[in-house]
Amino acid sequence: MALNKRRFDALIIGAGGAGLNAAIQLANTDARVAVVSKVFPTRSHTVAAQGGVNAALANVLPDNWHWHMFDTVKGSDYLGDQDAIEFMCREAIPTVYELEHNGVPFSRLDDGKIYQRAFGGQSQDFGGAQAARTCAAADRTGHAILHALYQQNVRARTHFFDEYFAIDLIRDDEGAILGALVMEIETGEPLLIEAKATVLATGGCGQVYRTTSNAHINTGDGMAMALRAGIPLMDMEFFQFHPTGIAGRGMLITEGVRGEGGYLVNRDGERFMERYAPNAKDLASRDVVSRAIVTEVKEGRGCGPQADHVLLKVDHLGEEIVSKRLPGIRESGRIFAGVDAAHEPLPVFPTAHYVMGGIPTDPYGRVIVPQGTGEEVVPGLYAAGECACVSVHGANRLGGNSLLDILVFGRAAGLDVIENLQEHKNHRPMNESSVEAAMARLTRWDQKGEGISIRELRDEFRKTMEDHAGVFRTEEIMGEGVEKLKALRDRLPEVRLHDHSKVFNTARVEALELENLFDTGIAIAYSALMRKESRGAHSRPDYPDRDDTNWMKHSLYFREDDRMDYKPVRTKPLTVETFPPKARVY
Amino acid sequence: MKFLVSRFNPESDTSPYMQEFEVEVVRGMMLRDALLEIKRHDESFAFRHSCGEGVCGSDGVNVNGTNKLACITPISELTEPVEVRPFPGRPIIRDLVVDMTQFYQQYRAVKPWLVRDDPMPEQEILQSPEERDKLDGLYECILCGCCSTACPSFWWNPEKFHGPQALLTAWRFLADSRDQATDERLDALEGPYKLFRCHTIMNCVDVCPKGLNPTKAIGHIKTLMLKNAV
Amino acid sequence: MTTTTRRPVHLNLFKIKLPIAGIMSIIHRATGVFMFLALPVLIYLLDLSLSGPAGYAEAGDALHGLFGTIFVFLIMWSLAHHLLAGIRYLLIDVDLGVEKEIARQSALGVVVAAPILGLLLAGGVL
Amino acid sequence: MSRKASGLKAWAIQRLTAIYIGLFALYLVAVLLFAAPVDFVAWKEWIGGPLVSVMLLLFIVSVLMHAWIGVRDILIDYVHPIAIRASLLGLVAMALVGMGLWAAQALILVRMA
Repeated sequence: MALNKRRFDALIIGAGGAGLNAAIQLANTDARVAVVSKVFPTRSHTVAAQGGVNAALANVLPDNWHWHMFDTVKGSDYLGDQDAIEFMCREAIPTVYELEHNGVPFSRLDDGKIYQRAFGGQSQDFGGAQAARTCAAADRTGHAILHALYQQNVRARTHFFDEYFAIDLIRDDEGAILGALVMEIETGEPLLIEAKATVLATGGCGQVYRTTSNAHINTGDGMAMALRAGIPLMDMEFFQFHPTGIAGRGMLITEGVRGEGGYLVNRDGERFMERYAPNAKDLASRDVVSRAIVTEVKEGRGCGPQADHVLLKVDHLGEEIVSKRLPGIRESGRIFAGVDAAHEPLPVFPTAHYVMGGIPTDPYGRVIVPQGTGEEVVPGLYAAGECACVSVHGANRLGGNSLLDILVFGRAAGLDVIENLQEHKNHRPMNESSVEAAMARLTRWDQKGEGISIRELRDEFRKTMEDHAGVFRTEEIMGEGVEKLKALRDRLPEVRLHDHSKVFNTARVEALELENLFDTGIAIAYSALMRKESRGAHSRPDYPDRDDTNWMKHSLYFREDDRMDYKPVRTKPLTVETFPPKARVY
Repeated sequence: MKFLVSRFNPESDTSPYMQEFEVEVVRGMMLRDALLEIKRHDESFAFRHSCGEGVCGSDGVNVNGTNKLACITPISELTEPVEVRPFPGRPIIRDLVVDMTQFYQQYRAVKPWLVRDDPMPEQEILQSPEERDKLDGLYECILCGCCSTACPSFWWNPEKFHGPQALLTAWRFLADSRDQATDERLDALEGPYKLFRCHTIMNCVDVCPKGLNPTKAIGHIKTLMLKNAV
Repeated sequence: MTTTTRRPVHLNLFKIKLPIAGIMSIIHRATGVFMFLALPVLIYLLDLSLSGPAGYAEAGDALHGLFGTIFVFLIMWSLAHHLLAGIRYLLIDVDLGVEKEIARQSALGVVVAAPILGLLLAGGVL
Repeated sequence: MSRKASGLKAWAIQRLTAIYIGLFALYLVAVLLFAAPVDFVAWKEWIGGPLVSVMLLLFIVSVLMHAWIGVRDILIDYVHPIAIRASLLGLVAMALVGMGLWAAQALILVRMA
């Protein structure tokens, strides 16, 4: 049977904030743009972002983008690229205004301006008093933004391929990306989408861990596709564990809760963050708070019958503030913890949340790979959002900077694609051998016979990741982990689908996702084992200090032979002075 | 605990049937967890789900006769045997997965985006907290479809009646102080079908997992229309 | 999707639980239809009763017979339900009682009160 | 009724007629309960009274309009083949007009008698 083909100017894979903000730029021109998403766009995980998006609007307190930049560089533990960070913090301001113009229902201040709340790691005047920089739509900011972006794309008539799963990128012998092979989930039929430019915006890979705030769909599809196309993943060892997931379940309780005045207590009722971060206390950056919670529990000061969590107190704020500013949290607490946050504290524990690393790009969203002593752009390929690594988050992301990242760089990628299309009027010739390779990845699951089930390997893999690549990492724990993961990876060819039906076969989708989980998970574990220092979210008791002499560099993991490479951090901003590395205290 | 789930695979079945599963229930278990347990036993079982916390709106199903989001429905609140069926009135693609095309078409039909004729200011369009409060109870919709697929009027006329979801969205923009397309929006809703198939049955309000009230929104649209007409 | 596959639809009304407001609503519709169908009978009775003393007596007798009594009760119940539900709808139109809990209670109130009121009215009229 | 006007107008008429029908029904029931005409003459006189006749005629018109909108709604909801629906609507319209004339005739005759 002949393979169905479609041609577009641009192909965007993923319909979260990054993908949709790239798509809207393109759709507003006369470019033909296709958005492929394995779920209906408003189901993308951007919808779950709660707290808000950072921009130095100075609506509540004095602010400017340079302070925001300082906080982001410091928050990144000096691993973030300062040119990209400057770009993002400057762009933040027009980006938020554009969102507002696109209809996002931001909460408001009495003077009619956008409401901004306090968030962790945000300061005035380069490390001074707490800033109010995080623009919020109650505690449903991601939902409000995602829906508005989808709506704008509907207006602009973007072509959506809803519930299509991207199998692999297609590339020619020079490494240029020609589009992607996708599968219509409803029919199980493959479809080849040719495009002059392809944007990966597939989000994170939080499903590599067992306890996670991430949705079922966050399986690192784009990152794994990049890996299989020979592109390395950058800084994958930096995985953020959000301090406040609902204990035992992982659902997120936004940092906005602490921004509004909530705080953490241990079994003795002590506000323990005062010991770990005397100034910022509960609003210290996320890695600091997560480690503090884990330490409290490890040292026997946890709450509950198993002493396995701490408590987040909100009830002192009063019912009115809680229901006005944090309605979603109150609802989640009630449903998943059986607790009314307006009257009782919430049981919380760190949960796998966000991968700082990803596909290496420049600030225009172009994917870049090492070439000789320098770097070069992969023709026709872009990445934006959590799947990309620009890098603005370095070793640790600040709350409110992820929505910002997806929006700023999604937009930048879209705009650069428009320019790129001016220069490249024609599609490059198709490369049949690459299509065949992608098809093989799909047809591999038609193999019949007995074998390991997807579930079995998936469960074992996620548990191994949790046990061996979690919050605290030693050589021994991680070394064992990498061996275990490799052994599990060797069993992948033995996995069999028992259900070979075509129509909406979710098992087939999960099989394809399983391979992506393995590729991204092993990238995390391997990069982590190699980095012998503690920096940001990567915390090693055996190397407790940050080592700027040897390790102020980005890691690059290649799938082929699990090879590692490194490249320097870009410390020179675009227009301002460099922020030199300093001890990171809050 | 005994579960009866609706199964249908178009490649092998002629019509849907109920299949029984026994699921071991643990404390705090949600319906989605039970469905995942069933999938663990039988990978051919298909249903949509994603975020697991009631914000993505993927996993709406009909449980013991009522539309619910599986991920925020505690098993402890359900009576045994738990009967799980796909959304009423939607064509079944497979098992619990239904074709929501018409639902999305109705959503898109109300022009669900902010329309602004004035030139955009350099900064935000100002909006007072009171004006913003009018959007509460409207913008939180997650497009899960529980309401529209519980609505008899939508069962009978899904291609012409907007349904509670789309009408809630229509009011979300009519109620937004920043929107400048009130007349066009109201005109577009005239006629016997799009808006006026709503007979205030209120099944939508009963099932909305986010506690929203489409009937109230529809009432506001009718009132505004009436005001503009006289 | 371009291929035409058979797609069943779940619309087994015995397996879909209608909330109380929905039950009230369908009764509203049913009573409306019943009264519409009863219109010719009512007009016939009116015409008969106005045709002269004999017709008047005949109409009165008809209403007091077994079928007449049942008919009067059904009409009065229908009227009561349609009227009460109608008042509830009018209030909801002006944004009164549109909240979920109140709407449930008022629907239950209508469903319970209508037959009682119907019985009382039928008794009073006959 | 034009297509364009058949949404809001129908909805508004349904409500207006409902209010009148409701009020008049209450009045009617009250009369029947507390001041029921004792014999044919009383009945005829009551019903033939100028105010009652006008109210009653208005009531009949309201009921017919209300019924028309209600039945039309039901047919739009449940009957989709356009030919069948149009025929049924036609039948209902004729029936309603017929019943209206019949009722009016009864009332007018009694006033002339």
